[in-house]
Amino acid sequence: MTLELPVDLLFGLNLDLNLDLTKVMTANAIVLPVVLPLLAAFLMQPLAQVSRTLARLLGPLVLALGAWIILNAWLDVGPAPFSVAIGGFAAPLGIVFYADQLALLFALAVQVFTLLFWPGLGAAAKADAAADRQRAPRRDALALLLASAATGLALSGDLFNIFIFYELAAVASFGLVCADGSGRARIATLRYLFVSAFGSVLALVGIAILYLQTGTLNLAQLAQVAPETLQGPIGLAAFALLLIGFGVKAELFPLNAWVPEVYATAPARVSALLAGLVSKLAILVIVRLLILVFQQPEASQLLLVLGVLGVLTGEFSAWRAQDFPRLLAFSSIGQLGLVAIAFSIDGTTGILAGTAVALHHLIIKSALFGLANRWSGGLDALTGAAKGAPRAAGLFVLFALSLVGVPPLWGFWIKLLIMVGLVQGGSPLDLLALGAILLATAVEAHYLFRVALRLYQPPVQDQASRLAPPARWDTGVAYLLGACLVVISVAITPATEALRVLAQQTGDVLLYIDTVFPQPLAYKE
Amino acid sequence: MTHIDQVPTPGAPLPVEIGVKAGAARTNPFARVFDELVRFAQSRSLFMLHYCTGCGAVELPPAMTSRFDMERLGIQPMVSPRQADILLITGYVSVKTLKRVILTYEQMNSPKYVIGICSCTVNGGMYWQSYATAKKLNDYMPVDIYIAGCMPRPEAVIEGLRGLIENIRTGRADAWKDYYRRYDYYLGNQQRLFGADWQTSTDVIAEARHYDLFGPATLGAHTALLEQHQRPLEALEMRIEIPELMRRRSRSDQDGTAQ
Amino acid sequence: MATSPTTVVDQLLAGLHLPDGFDAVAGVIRESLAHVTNSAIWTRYGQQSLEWLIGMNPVDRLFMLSALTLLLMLLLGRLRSAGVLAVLLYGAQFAALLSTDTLFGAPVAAEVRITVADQSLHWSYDALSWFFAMITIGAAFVTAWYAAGSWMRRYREAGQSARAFHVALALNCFGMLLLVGSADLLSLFLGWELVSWASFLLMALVGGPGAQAALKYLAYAISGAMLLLGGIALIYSIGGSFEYGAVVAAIRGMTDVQVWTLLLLLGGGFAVKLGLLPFHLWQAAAYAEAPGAGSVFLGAISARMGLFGIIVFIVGMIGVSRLMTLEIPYTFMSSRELIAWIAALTIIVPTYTALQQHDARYLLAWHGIGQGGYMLLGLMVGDAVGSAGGLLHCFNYAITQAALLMAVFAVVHRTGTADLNQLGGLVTRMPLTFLVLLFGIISLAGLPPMAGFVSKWMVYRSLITEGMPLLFVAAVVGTLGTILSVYKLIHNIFLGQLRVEHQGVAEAPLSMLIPMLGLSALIFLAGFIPGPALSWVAQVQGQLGLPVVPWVLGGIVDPRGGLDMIWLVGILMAGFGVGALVFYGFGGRSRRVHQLDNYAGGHFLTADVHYQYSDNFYAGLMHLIGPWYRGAFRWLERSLAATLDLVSFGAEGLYRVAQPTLLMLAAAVAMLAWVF
Amino acid sequence: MIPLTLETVSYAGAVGLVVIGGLGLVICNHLFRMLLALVMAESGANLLLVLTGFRGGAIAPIIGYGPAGAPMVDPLPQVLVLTAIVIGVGVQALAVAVLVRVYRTYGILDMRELRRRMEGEIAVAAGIAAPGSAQVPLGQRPLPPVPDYELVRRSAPVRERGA
Amino acid sequence: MDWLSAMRLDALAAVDFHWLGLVLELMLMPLIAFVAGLGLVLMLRKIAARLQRRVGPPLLQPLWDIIKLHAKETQTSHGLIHEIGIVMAIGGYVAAVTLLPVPGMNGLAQQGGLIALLYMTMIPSLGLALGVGQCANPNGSIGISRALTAMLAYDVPMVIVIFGVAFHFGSLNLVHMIAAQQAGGVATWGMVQMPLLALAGLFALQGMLGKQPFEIYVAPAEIATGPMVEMGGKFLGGLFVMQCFQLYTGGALYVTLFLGGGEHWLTFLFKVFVVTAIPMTIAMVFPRYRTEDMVRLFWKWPTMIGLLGIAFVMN
Repeated sequence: MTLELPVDLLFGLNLDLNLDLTKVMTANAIVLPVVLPLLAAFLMQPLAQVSRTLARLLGPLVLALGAWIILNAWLDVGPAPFSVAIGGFAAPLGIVFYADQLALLFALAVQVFTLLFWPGLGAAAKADAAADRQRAPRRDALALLLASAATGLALSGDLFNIFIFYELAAVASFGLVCADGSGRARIATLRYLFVSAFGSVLALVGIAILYLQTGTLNLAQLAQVAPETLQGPIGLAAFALLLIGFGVKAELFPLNAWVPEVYATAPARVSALLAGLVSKLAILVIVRLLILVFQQPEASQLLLVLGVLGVLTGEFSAWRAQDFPRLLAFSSIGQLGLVAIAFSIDGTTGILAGTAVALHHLIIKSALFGLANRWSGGLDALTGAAKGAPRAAGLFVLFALSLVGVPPLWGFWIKLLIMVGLVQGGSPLDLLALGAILLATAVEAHYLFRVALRLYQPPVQDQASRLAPPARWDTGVAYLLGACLVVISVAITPATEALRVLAQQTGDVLLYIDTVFPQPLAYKE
Repeated sequence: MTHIDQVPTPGAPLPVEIGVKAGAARTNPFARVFDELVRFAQSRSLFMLHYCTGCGAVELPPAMTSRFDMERLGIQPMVSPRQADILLITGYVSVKTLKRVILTYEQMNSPKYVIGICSCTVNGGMYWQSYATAKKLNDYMPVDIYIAGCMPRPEAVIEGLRGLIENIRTGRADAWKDYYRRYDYYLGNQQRLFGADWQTSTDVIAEARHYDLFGPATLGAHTALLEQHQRPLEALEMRIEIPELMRRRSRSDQDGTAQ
Repeated sequence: MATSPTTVVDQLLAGLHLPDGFDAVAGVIRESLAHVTNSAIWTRYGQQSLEWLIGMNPVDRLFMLSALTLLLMLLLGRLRSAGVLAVLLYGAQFAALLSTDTLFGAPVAAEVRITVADQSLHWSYDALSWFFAMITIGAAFVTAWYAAGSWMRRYREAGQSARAFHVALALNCFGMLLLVGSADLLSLFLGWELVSWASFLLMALVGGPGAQAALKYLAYAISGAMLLLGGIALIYSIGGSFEYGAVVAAIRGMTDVQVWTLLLLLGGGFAVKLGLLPFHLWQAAAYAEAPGAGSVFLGAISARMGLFGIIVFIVGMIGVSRLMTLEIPYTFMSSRELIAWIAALTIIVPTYTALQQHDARYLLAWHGIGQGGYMLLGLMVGDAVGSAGGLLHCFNYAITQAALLMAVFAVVHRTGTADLNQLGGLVTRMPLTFLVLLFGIISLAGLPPMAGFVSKWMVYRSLITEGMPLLFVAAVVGTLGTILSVYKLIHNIFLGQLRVEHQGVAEAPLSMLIPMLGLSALIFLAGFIPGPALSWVAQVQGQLGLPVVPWVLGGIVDPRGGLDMIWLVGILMAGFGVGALVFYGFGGRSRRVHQLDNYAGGHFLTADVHYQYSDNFYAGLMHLIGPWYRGAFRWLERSLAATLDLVSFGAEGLYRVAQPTLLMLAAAVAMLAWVF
Repeated sequence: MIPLTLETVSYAGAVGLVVIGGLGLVICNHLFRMLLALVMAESGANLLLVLTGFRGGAIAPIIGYGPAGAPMVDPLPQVLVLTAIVIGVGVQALAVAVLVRVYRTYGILDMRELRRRMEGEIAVAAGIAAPGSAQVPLGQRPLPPVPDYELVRRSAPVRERGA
Repeated sequence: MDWLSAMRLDALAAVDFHWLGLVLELMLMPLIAFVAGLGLVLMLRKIAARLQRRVGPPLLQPLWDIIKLHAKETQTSHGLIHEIGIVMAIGGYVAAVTLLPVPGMNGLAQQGGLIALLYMTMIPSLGLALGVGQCANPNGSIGISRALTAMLAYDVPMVIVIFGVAFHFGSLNLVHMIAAQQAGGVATWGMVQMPLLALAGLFALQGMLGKQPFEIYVAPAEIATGPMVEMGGKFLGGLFVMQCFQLYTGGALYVTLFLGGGEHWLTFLFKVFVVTAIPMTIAMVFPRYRTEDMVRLFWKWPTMIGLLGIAFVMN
C-alpha cells in the first residue's frame, strides 16, 4: 500500500473506523485519477522546459497509474458501490464521489482509451516535427485535462460538480480540436464552442430551477426529495434544460450540428476520444439524472424521442456522406441515438441495453476513427485500400458487421436486448422507435458495406500511391479493440451477466442513497 | 489465283450416259420387288426446285395450277435444294447465276434430276452471242431432260415431266451418277468458266467415295487443281477431348481454352 | 454399442434392404474396410473418434461436421488439396445425414438447445429440416466437387483467393443448416442473418459487377431481415416467447389485423430472399455475377431459404386455412389468393425477363426467380398434390438449376464468355456438357421425362382440381416462356454454327464433368422414379399438417387422373426406339457434311461469315410484348432510392444549418412548450 | 397574475437575458456579436442562479454579521455562481482567442461565409465535390451509387460526380 | 411410407391389365395413328386441290412421298443431334398417341392423363427444334423461333380449354371423359355442354396444326420453309411421318374432349376426319398472319371466348 501516505497527506481522510482500513484507503484513492491528471496538466508546460522527454512520458504514465488505481479499487473494494467525501466534508454539505461499477467502468475506460488514443503516441511520421514538438506539451496538457474532467464526470455525485467537470471537458476539447492549427478546425471549434456554451447556459438555468425547487444539488439528496418536489412540469422543464445542456456532448439530435464539422476537421484521435469517450460520459450523466432524479415516464419519453430522431437523421445523413470522417461522424450520431433509446427503456433492461450499446459503440467507433487517421479522404479515394492494408480493411469489416448487428457478434445481442425491451414497453412510441431502429439498420448496412466493398475493389492506378495504410499504432489499437469485441462476442453469456449485475446496481436508487448517506440523515432540520 | 490459261482443257465431251446400272443386278425377287416399289415411289413423288432464271418460268404457274395440275402426277414445288428432287432451270443462265445453280445442284440429295427448259439452256438460244451466259448446261452438270422451245408451252413442260417420270420408273434416269463418276470433266468446264480457284462448299469427291459412286474419271487434273487450294470441308465430328486428362503431368503451361 | 467401420457398414447395408445379389459387393467393401481397421493408426485414433461420432446426437453430429468444415477451410483453404478435402467433408456431412434415415425411411427428430445471454437457442430437426438440409448439403457437395479441380486452378490464376471461396461456401452451408433446423425465432433469425451474409460474401468475392450486385442484394437482404425482425418482435410482444410452440399459440390468438401485419412483415422478409415480386430485382445479377461454382450453389438452394421461411411460418404456423379467412377489405380476394397471385406473377414476369437476356448466366438466374413462384403457388393451393408439387419442385429445381449452371460455367471455363451472341455450335466440341444442359433444360421447362415435369404436373393438377383457372393459365404461360428461353439457351450455345475461334475448344474438365453428369443422371432418375423424392415430400407434409400426397414409386395414384412416370418414360423410350428404327432402319445412308455446306439461297458461305441466328431471338414476340414489361418494377426500386435520397438530403440539411444554435433554441422552446 | 415584486422582476430579467442572448446567437451572423450574445445569456443564467439563494430581507451569510438568528440568504448559490462566472469567463477568453486567430486567417467574421469556406476546405482536403452547391438542382446532384443493373451489365463508368 | 418397401412391392401389380393385350395395344395404337394420319394428309392436300379446282394428288401420294424420301441415295446429315432430333420427333408422337384412348384401346391413358399428353406432344417439337438448331442454318432457327412463339400464342387458349374440360369432367383422365360423354349420347358431348370452349378449342387446333393463317414459321418464300430448310431425304421423311401423327393427335384429342370420343372405329375416324377437315378448309382460304399479329389474335379472341366458357363451366 504505497499510496497510503500521499493520499493521507493530501486529503485528510474521513476515516470511518467501522470499515476495513485498507478498503477505505483504496476507496479514497479513487480521487486520484481525477486529481493527478489535473496536476500533471498544469505541470506539463514547466516540465517541458526542463525535459521534453519527461513531459512526453508524463501523460501516459499518469493515465496508466490512474487505470491501475481504478482497477485496484474495483478489485479490492468488490462489487458494492462506495462513496468518497472530498476533503472529509460529509455528503449534503461536501462534495462526494460515488463509485459504483458503472462509474468505475467508465472511469477505467477514460484512462484506457485516452491512453490508447494519446495524441502523441505512435504518430512519429509527422511532416512538421518541429511544430509538433512546439505544440506537444500544450496538446498533452489538454488531453490530460480532458481525461481528468471525463473521469470526474463518471465519478462525481454532485450536480454542480458535474457541471464544472463538463465545462472543463468542453474547454479541453475545444483546445484539442483546433490543436493542429488549421483554419477550418478553428471555425469548427468556434461553432462548437457557441453550441456548447449556450448549452451550458441552459444547463445552468436547469440547475438553478433544480436548486430552487429542492435546495440541494447532491444527487443522493436529490434522489430522496425528487418524488415530492420535482413532479410536474417544473421538474420536467429542469430535465429538459439539463438534457439540452448535456446533450450537446452526448450528440443528441438537435444539439449536434457541430459533430460532422468537428470530426471532419479535428485530428482523428481527438475525434475518436470525443465520439467514443466524451459522448458516453455525457450520456452517463443524463442517465444518472434520469435514474435518480427524474423518474417521470415523460422524461424517458423525451430521451426516446431525441434518440429516435438522432438515429434517423444520423443514419440517413451518413448514407449521403461522401468522406470517411463524416460518414463515421453521422454514424456516431445514429449510434448515440440508439444509446439514448436504449436508456429510455424502463428498468434494468434499459440500463443493461444502454450500457452494452454504449460500450459497444465506444469500442467500435474509437477504433474506426483510429483507422480514419490515414483514411481521412473521400470514399472514392478508399478504393482498393485493402490491397495496402488488408488487416485494417478486415477490421473495418468486422466492426461494420457488429455495428449492423450480425448474429454471432455482440452487436446482434445488443440490438436484440433493445428490441425485446422496446417490445415489452409496448407503447406506440416504443414501436415507432423499434421501426426506426430497423429502418436505420438497413440504411446503415448499406452505407457501411458500400465502403467495405470499395476497400476490396481493385485499386485505381493513381490512387494506390496516394493512400497510405493506417499507422501501425492505430492498427494495433484497432486490433486490440477488435479482439475485445470478439472475446465479448464469444463470452457473451458471462459478459451479459456481468453487465446485468452492473445495471441492477445502477438502477438501484436506494442503494445510491444508502451508500452516500450511511446513516439516514434528517433533511433541513 | 491461277490464271484462266493454266486450267487444262477438258477432253472431248462425252455423251450423257443413260441407263447404266451400278453394281450387280439384284437377284433376290423380294429385293427386285422392293426396288420396283422404291422406283415407283420415286417416280410418283417429285419435289421440284424451280430455278427461275429466265422467261420460261412464266409457263410454270399454268402447269401447276388448275389447268394442268402437276400435283396429280405427284409433283409439287419445294424451296430448298435439300428437299428437292428436280432442279428446273427455266431459261438462260448467266455465269454468275451458274455458280449458284451448281452450288444448288450439289446441295441436292440424290437421286436428283435436272431439267433444262427453253432453248437457252440447250444452246444459249438468243443469248448465243452473249459473253456472260453459259451456253450449254450439260457442260456443267448432267441434264436429264431438255424441254426445248422459246418458251415451251405448259403442255410441253408436262410432257417433259412425264418423260422424266417414265425414265425414273424404268430406272433410266440416273444422270446424277455421272456427275460423281466424271466429276473431273464437269469441274474442268466449271474451272474454265469461273477460274481456277473455283470451289463450292460441297465436297463432291468425298461424297462419291462415301456412297460408292467413285468412277475412273472422278479424279483428274482438275480435281488435282482443286485440291491445291481447297478449303478443308470435313464435317465437324463430335469429340470428347479433355486436355486435363490427356496431359496430367504437364499442367504448368496448359490452358483448355481455344487457341 | 460396438462400433467399427465394419459394423457401421453392416448396419448401413442392412438398412438399405438391398437384394441378395449385392452381398458380393458388400463383402468387398467389408474386406477393404477390415484392411483399414487393422492398421495401427486406425486403432489408435480412428476407432475413438468414430465411436465418439456415432455416439452423438444426429444434429450435433451434423453441426459439428459442418463447423469442422468451416474451420478446416479457414485453416487449410489456401492449400491446393483443399478442394478435395472440402468434397470429402461435405461427403461426410451427407453421410451424417444418411445415418438419420432421411433418404430411406422416416427421418428421426433430434434437437440441440443452448443458452446464450439468457436467451435460449433451440434447434430441432424434423422431416422438413432434413429435406432442406439434404438439398443444401447435396448442393454444397456437388459445388465443392465442381470447384475442386480445374475450375479452382483457373480461379486462383485470376488472382482470387481460394480460401475465401471455400470459407464462403462452408459458411453458407453451415448457416443454412442452422436455419433449417431452427426451432425458435431467435435461432431462425440467427441462421437467417448468417445465410444472408454468407451469400453476400460469396457474391462479392470476385468484385467488379459482382460486388455491385452484391451490394444491391445487401440492401434488399438487410431490409428483409429487418422486416423479419419486426415480425419477430411483434410475435414476441404477443406471445412473450421465441419458441415455436408459443408462437403457434400466439398466432392462433391474434386478431386479423395482427395476422395481416405479421404476414406483411414476415412474408415480406422471406419474399425478399425468395425473390418474389416486387422484391426480385436483386437476384439475377447477384447470382449470375458470383464466381462460377458459387453461382451454382446460390442458384440451387440459396433463395429456397426464403421458401423455407414461408413454409415454416405461413404454411406451417399461420396455415393456409387461416389465410383463406383473411379477406382483403373491399375486394373478394383472400390473402391466400393474394399470395398465389404474387407467386403467379413471380412466375411470369421474371421468366419473360429471362427471355430477353443474352447472357446465359443471367438467363438462368432470372429463371431461378420464376421457378420460386411455382413452389409457392403449389404450396398456396394447399391440397395434397399441390403442396407436394411445390415441395418437390424445391428438390427437382435444385438439381436442375445446379446442373444447368454447371454446364454454363463449364462453357464459360472453356470459351471465356457466357454471351449468347458470341457462342454457337459447341455441341461437337463439348458433347457431354451439351447432354447435361439438355437434361437440365428439359427438366426446367417441365417436359417429360425429366424431374421438373413431375413437380410441375402436380402443381397444374392441383390448380385444375381446386378450380383456379387463371392461376393455371399463368403457370402454364410461365412454362411456355421457359420453353422459349431455354431453347434459346441451348441453341445459342451448343447448336448452330461453330465459330472459328471456338474450333479448338475442349470438353469440360473431368472434375467439373463428373458432378454435372451425376446430377444429370439424378434429374433423369428423379423423373423416371419420382417415388423416393415423393416419400420425402410426404414426410414433410405430414410434419406440417398438410394432407399427404398418395404416392407410389412411379408417381401419384388418383382416380381423377394420376401419373405414373415409369410407364410414361418407358413408353417414351420405346417411342424413341421406334423412331430410331424408322429413321435408321428404313432410310438410306447419310453423310455428315461441313457446316458451310448449307443452304443460303445460293450464297457461298465462308468461315468468316457469321451464319447464325442468335441476337434478338424472338423478334416477333418481343415486338409485341417487349413494351409491356420493359423495366417492369424497376420504377419501384428507383423511386425507393429517390425517396431515400430525398429523405437523406433533408436529414443532412438539418446538420447544415448556418446558425449552430438555431436548432438548439428551437428544441429548447419545443421541449418547454411540451412540458408545460 | 404574477405579483410585480422585486423578486419576480429579477427572475423575469434573468430569464429575459437568457432569451435575448439565445435569440442573439441565432439572429446574428457576426461572430463577435454572437460572442456578446453568449455573454449576455451567461449573465442571465448566473443571475438566475444567484437569485435562487435570495430571500427577501435576509442578511449576508457571514457568521457574526448582522443580528444573530436573522434569516440569511443561501450562501451556496453565491459560491456556485462564482465558479460559473469563472468558467464562463474562461470559455469566453478561449472564444476570443480562437476568434482572433480566425480573423487573422480569413479576414472576415461572417458566420455564413466562414462556414462555406470551411466546407470547401474540408471537401478539397478529402478530394470530393463541395456539397450543397446551389448551382446544381436536387435531381442532378450526385447520388451515392445505387447499383444500376444496366450500368453493372455494361460495366460502364459510374456517372460523373459534380457539375 | 418407405419407398424401398414400395419398390419391393411389385410395382406392376398395381396396374390391372393383361400384359399381352397391353403390348398389342401399344403397338397397334401408333400404327393406326400413322395410317389415319396418312389419310388425313391426303385429305388435307385433296381439300386444298379441290378448293383450287385442281384434281389433287392420288390416293397413296403421302405414302409415296415418305418412301421416296427415305429411299434417297445420298442424305445430308449435319451431325448426331440433327438425326436424334428426327428420332425424337417421331418417337415423341409414337409415345404420345398411346396416351390417347381410341375405341377399344386405352393404352396408357390411365397412367398419364390430359396434361401428360399435352406435354408429351411437346417432346417432338423439342426434338425438331434441336435437330434444326444443329443444322446451323439461320432460316431454320428463325423458323423455330417463330414456331415457339406460335406455340406460346395458341397454347394460351389451349390451356384454358383444357382447364375448362378437365374441370367440367372433374378429372384429368381421358378415359373418364369419354365415358362421361358417351353416357348420355350427344347431349353429354363436350361440344354441347361447353360450346364456347369447343369454339376456342377449334381456334387452338388451327394453331396447333400449324396451318394457314398461322404458318408464318414455314414461310417458304421468306425463310425457305424455316425448320425444314436443311431437311432432305429421310430427315424430311421423318417430318412427314411426324405430320401424320400430328394431324391425327390434334383431331383425336379434339374428338376426345368435345365429340364424345369414339363409340366404335367408324364413328371415331369419321369424327376425326371431320374435325380435322375444318381447320384445313379454313387454312386454304386465308393468307398468313405475321407473328405478332398471330399472338395478338390468339391472346384476344379465342382466349376471351375460352375464359367466358370457363365462367359458364364453373358455375
